[in-house]
Amino acid sequence: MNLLEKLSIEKSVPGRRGVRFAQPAQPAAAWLPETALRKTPPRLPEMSEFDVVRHYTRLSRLNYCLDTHLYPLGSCTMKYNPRANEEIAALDGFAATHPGAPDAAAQGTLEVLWRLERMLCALTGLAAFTLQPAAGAHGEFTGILIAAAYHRSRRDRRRTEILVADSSHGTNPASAVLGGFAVKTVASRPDGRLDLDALKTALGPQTAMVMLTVPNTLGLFERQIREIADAAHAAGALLYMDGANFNALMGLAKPADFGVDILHLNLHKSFSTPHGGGGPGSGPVGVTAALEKFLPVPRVAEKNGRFTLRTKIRGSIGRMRSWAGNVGVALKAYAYLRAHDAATLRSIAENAILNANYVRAQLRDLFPPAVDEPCLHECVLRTEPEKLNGIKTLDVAKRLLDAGFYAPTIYFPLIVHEALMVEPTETESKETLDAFVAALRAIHAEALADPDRVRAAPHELPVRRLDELAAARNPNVAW
Amino acid sequence: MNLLEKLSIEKSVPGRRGVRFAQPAQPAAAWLPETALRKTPPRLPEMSEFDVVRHYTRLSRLNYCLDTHLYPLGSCTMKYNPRANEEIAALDGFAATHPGAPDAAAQGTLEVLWRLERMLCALTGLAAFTLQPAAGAHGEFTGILIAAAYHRSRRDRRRTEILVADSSHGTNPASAVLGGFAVKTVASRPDGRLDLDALKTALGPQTAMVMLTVPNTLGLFERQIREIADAAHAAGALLYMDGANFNALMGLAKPADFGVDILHLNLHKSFSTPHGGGGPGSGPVGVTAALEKFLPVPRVAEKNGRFTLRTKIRGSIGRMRSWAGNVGVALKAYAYLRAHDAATLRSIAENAILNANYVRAQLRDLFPPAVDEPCLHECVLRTEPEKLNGIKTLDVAKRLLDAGFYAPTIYFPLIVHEALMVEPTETESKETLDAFVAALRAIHAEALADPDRVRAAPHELPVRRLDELAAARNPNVAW
Amino acid sequence: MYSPHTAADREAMLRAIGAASLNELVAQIPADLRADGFDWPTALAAPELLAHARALAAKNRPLACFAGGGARDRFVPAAVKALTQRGEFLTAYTPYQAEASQGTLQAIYEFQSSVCALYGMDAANASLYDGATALAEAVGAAARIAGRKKILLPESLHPEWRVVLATYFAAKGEPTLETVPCPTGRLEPDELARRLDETVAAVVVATPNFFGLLEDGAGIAALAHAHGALVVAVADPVSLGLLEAPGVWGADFAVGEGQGLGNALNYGGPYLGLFACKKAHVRHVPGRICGMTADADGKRGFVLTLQAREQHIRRERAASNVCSNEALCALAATIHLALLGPAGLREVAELSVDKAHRLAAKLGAVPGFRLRFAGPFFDEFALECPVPAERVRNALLKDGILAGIPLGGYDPAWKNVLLVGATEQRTDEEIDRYAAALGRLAR
Amino acid sequence: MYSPHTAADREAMLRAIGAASLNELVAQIPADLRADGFDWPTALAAPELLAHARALAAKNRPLACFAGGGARDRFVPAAVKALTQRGEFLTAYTPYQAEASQGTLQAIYEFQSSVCALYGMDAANASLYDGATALAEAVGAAARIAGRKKILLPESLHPEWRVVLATYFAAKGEPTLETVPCPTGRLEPDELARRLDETVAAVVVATPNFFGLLEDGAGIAALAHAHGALVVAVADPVSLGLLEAPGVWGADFAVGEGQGLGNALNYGGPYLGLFACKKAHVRHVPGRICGMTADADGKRGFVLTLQAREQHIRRERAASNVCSNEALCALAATIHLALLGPAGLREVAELSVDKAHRLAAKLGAVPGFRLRFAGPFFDEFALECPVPAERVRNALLKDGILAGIPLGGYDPAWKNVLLVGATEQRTDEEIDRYAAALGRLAR
Ligand SMILES: Cc1ncc(COP(=O)(O)O)c(C=O)c1O
Ligand SMILES: Cc1ncc(COP(=O)(O)O)c(C=O)c1O
Repeated sequence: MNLLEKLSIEKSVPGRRGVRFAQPAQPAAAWLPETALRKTPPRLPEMSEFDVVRHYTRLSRLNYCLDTHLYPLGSCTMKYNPRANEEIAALDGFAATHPGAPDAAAQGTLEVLWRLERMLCALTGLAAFTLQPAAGAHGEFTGILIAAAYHRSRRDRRRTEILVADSSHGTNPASAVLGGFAVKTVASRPDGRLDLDALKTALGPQTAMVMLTVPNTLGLFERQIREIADAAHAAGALLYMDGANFNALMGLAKPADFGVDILHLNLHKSFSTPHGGGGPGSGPVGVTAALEKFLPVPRVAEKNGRFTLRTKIRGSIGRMRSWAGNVGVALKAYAYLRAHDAATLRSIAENAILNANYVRAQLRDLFPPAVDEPCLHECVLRTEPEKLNGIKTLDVAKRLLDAGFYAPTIYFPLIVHEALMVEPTETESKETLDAFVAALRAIHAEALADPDRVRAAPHELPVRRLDELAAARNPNVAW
Repeated sequence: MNLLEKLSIEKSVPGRRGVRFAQPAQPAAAWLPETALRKTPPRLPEMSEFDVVRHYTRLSRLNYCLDTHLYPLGSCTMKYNPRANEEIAALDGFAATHPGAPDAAAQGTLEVLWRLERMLCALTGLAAFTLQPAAGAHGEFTGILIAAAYHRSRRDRRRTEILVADSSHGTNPASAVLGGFAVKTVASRPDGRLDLDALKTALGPQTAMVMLTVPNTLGLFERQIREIADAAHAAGALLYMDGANFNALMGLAKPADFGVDILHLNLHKSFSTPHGGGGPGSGPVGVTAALEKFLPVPRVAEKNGRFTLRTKIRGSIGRMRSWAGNVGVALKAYAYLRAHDAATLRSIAENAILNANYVRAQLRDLFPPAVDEPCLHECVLRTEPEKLNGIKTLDVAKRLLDAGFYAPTIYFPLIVHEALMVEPTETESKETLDAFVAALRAIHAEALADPDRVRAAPHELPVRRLDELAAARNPNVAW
Repeated sequence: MYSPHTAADREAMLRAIGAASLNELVAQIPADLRADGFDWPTALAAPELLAHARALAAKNRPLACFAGGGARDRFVPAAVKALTQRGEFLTAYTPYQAEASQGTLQAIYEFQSSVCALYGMDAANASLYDGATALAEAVGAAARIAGRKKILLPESLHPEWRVVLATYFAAKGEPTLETVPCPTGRLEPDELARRLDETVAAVVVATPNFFGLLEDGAGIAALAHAHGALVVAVADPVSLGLLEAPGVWGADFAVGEGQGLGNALNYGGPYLGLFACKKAHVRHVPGRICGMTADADGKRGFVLTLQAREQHIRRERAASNVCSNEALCALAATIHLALLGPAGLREVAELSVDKAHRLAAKLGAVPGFRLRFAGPFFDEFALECPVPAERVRNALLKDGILAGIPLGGYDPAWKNVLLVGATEQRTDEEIDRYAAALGRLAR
Repeated sequence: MYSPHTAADREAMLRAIGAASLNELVAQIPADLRADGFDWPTALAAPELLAHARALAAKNRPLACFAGGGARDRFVPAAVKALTQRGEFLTAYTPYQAEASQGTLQAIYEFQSSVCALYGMDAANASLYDGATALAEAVGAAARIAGRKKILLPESLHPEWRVVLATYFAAKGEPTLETVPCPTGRLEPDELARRLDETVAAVVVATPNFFGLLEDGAGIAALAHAHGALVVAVADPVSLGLLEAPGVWGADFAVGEGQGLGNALNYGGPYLGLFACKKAHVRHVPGRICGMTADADGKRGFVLTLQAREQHIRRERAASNVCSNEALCALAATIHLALLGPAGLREVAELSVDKAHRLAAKLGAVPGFRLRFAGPFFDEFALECPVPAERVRNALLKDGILAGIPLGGYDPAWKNVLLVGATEQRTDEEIDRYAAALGRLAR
């Protein structure tokens, strides 16, 4: 068969060995009942250590990544992942500590978690954070459970509905449903902001919470956020902020000032921890003082410079996962934040905003922005197939790969037709952005001159366009 | 200009910053005379940290390497470089120790050096080793200085000549000259072994040393090594063994049994330390008891489990470099050796020999071996341009790159016309060798069918054939 | 700090944008919502940052780790770390653009396959947050599939995991969770049978269970299936180097904590949720799944598939809200398993079993101490102490030993119980040191 | 252990070869020369090997390092380590096949360029073993070029380096080395002038010199050139972030120890020999040199060049015997310099100077201790102690301080002299701790 690289199992040779261990003093049969033992060994590859190293090194080279290519994925904040963070998180003292170690043996880690929590509070103006959620969606779910607990604590059983914006990330409604709520979608206005009137109409005694992304997924600030907060609060509902786009606000504004009650941040976006091909992330949730008691356990407490892990807190929603959270990720975020003073933190947001507007300004004649005004950290552009020989956003995205750029987020937010959502982040240089703009402009020209070439893209990658439909129709998900 | 990747300096932007440091309490001008300060800053690139990471990540991907491709470089023993060795050498305790630290603060490192020396003695049968030489050639030079010191100690001033085989590595004669000796070359017989009669004729009161590579660079064992040793000794000369090819003998034979007086090993070949694109290496030199006192300082001594670094030894030739040697490399070799027992060490040599013979057997009909008999760790094949439309070894090598293999060592040893020197090493699998054999056979067929395609190779690499003549004619070696 | 922009860059870009200043761009954030500064420590330059981190790390104490409870001190080969730290894996995003992400995608396919091989299942996903959340997802899926509401959870399941399930389903109110007591430390068929009826969507069974004991998976599965309930198995993947696969003894879903496969302890995270199931349930799997397909030329390739289950397509009708997962940890596990192979994994399992049993014999022989439960165990066991287990744990710190996890925090009835385990990492010297320290304590 | 062969592999391969057994292949080694076994420790499995290495590493003592002498405790950014550990760099050989090695080759070109920029030179090679051997090569080249035999070495040059030169040239007997005494710690023009004549091939001058003092490079160069001698400069590359480049003040060759640029202390190696010279001498450069060229399409590329100087072509007529060098250390230096840039390097130099001076002031103020030499110094200085310096050094170990290098081992006249330095790594706390400990000693 024609393939890029064999699977590990296809390189397997019976009896070949990689890493070896010592022999046990007694075999398992001495300790375990015969019936419990497996009859056939698991079908794992049998490879030499060298084979494995070569296999995964070769596989890795089939990837685009931030370290080799611009990765302008909107809503994902693919900024530089400092190697110092990796070094720090891997320090033996941190990496080798068992989560069941008593507080006395884990003071270093506890101190980091405590300090990070305080720093997130300072950045957002909120009263308290939990570092337990493992990702943004997990944070949302945590926030939703907190909202449910809050209303329950007030014996308000009517609050069965959560309002989300039509521009919101898919995790928002999905998380709401997971928490047992009905989801009602509120429309955005043509200027990309939530329709305050529509919101007010939708709000009622059934509303548990309003979920809003700030800046929203069009890269725009919800100018009426205070009014939205007031309306929600007036209706007895809470305001949740999806803070995955916090990169645009860092040091510039504190969500607590907006009237936000609950928010999550994505450490793997705003705070530079690497995405690792899909995780691990970390989605801390911050709340106002009134909601602090609902936060999940464990929580770190400090007294006279000693740190303790509190596992029993009256009112807490419980545990969102085992142990204290994605501590390794938190360490990286902590290292990142400690490398900045207040002024440079603010310049992160400013430079991110500058970069997005620079791209927008250079492309707006060919790829019209969904909303034609200055954006914050990202801009949502559109492909116009009707003017481009039917060339769609997907085609443009695939052709960009040929030009040596990862593609922007496409077809999101759903309310924008043929969306191309570009988030350059502050760590990309003007020269890289110029090259990216030039590539998109060249693709636009090519779409006019030779649309079939664009439609058949990519041409320069290890594989040509892959058949996703066939994959879904007849799923082959394991050897 | 058409280029693969800009130079770092071409990506430089005035004022751009990477890693930053704290500000000094007082500027340099407070402490140093104005006249000593440089007028213009050095012309180094000004880049962001991210730019640097991306630049060198992208550069790295232009390389073939062992981790991605078979690297059948004869005489270089490109075997798998275990990652455990890297982890061990990088342990803080080892990596952060200053070479001027007192023995009491460096017991761990000293113990490793001492143990490694003992292990090299066990493997070779020699009495003592110095770990100071930084590479094989440096080891040769050390050995030559020891020989000179030996003869000097015997007040034998006639010994001005060193005999080397015509198949020897270029470093052998070059090292001899550096030591102030005249070099006389001894011819090999058609069976690839040194001509014992020619050697005997050449030997005389002027002979300081005979330098022999075992196995020699044709991958053959010098069957008459004992006779050679006896003849040399009878003439009052020493026998030096270039042990760069020790991979073929590991656990199988001890050079001391051959009558060898001095030898060097290449840790970066036989003992799996990575070559790093050209170094660092380590070329320990072993000697018989009679020569031990001439070894360079410092040397590690042991007494009751305490280790000391001796810097003053009467008779020592002196120092071959600063400090104790390439300790980081020695650590990796030590880790490698400790991972094996005596039987597996021997199987290293056996499997290396098996692999070389496998390749030889599969290719001998198309690429005739320089000497058609079983080889040890490597085989030297020949391209026959006269039967191949004039296709030369260089063309075959370049075409192999297209097929996804690094090229063998070519045009060495010098005594073989159109040599292709293949050393697969024991860490390559049969499947990889089969693919390599198939590629060479395909190139042979292509040379008959479409020689121009072969002559113009490589076609699939980031650059086409590079003009080495132009580079040498008009050297451009710095920006 | 990590931004490349010089003042000149900023100016040139503002000019191109046609904005007079950065402030103009930020103007859409109303002035009264802007932060007017905040409390923040001074920045640490690169060397100071590293020194600061080292100082903090040094405040944690290195201990010979006999604690388990789902987090295991296992050997991680150097190659795992070297490969997962390659920028190509580390700094890539979720592989949305498949053509530019074949490395990550093929690795995910290999991960899914390895998980299926271990658990004896047909399908697996690209990972979930950790073992506990993987169980929550499995339980949710099982309830949906069964169209029933009740889940039976044995007391022999990790108590923290039980809390996680309770937390996950508290707001929604379903599925409902019922705990089956396990006074013998194991799920007894009678206890289970008494609770099985047509309202039960699934039975959860962990083996080795929280106490390290082996459960009668086949018997429990047969019972559950007889009542139309699904079986969700929980199993340490390392144990499956030796023990029969859940898919073979009858589980419909299987989950596990995958940290022990190539991932560091990290004080609890990032860890690795393993999730696998039988073919029939593949469209109920939460999170990312990678599938094999072909490109326009028929060349084999991999894509994220069955996306119609996912939140970014289905929003409120999605099978789960999971977006980011633990991809890099899954990669580490994949590489780890490839390095070990079936023989290496078996060696790790056998070594752990052997060391745990030899340790148990020594500790159980110390006057006043005994194993709390009878029956075969894997590489963890519950040690009944003559005093509160927390005291024992604290006392052994000075010997450089993390003696285990005191269970009193989970249940007052377990106040004197210490959960103790051994892995392939523990040396005979450490085992003896532990026993000796305990002996001194008993005196 | 790392070989992939199974028994079946071996058999199949032997069959293909037509050999009955491995023994048959090995038969060319006469039986009486075969080893009949040897004394060898049992093999350590992967976890035991790491544990063993950790235990050994723990026998070294972590100390706040105030020692220098050509080996400096400098900050190495994490990115340097991450990038140099990439398999593509780590596991490649010397770039013989240029087309498949453009990454390494371009990096070498950038290295050479960075070295030239620092030293103010036109050409540099791809690295040598260390600073001392680089000096030996430079001295040898200078003698060849000048056609003269005598080399003047100041006493202010590292004494170990002087021994290395003596060792290198002892057997050949040339060039001859003459040491110029430096009672003031520096090379005095008068002392030099007295020795300069038409037999002198080159004058070596280190600045900052072994004692940390700045020499009058320009004055020395003028003197040397007036007598037709070449000038070989030795300089710490970090100092050149601040100090005038040797090429500017008149050196013909410049060498240095490059360890401080991105490489760990490693108890002395692998280190990095820097070698640069003026254009006129490029064909006398030892070792590898990378040059820019173009491919068949005119595309820019890099190759190893001027190979006619090298041993593999010229054998006994080669400019040097160097084959392997310190390529990976050179890569680390290249990346390090790109990360720091001119501004960062200057910061490192300024911090080191500042800290060393503040430390010198404090130590010199301790009763009984004083700076041995007057005159401006960089980031090291010679401290005259009231007792043997070795005793001082040993006494401060218990404070966690490596106080410096006692010089008595080099010259009995320096018995009470401690060579002390500070780098950007030393904190104010450590400096104060050092001064306080010395103060306690003085009492
Ligand atoms: C706006 C927004 N919200 C939520 C999420 C979910 O975050 P995670 O992937 O970490 O679960 C994302 C991630 O893509 C996002 O962009
Ligand atoms: C036979 C032989 N001798 C000596 C050497 C020189 O070793 P090094 O490159 O470490 O100086 C080599 C390296 O290629 C070699 O193959």
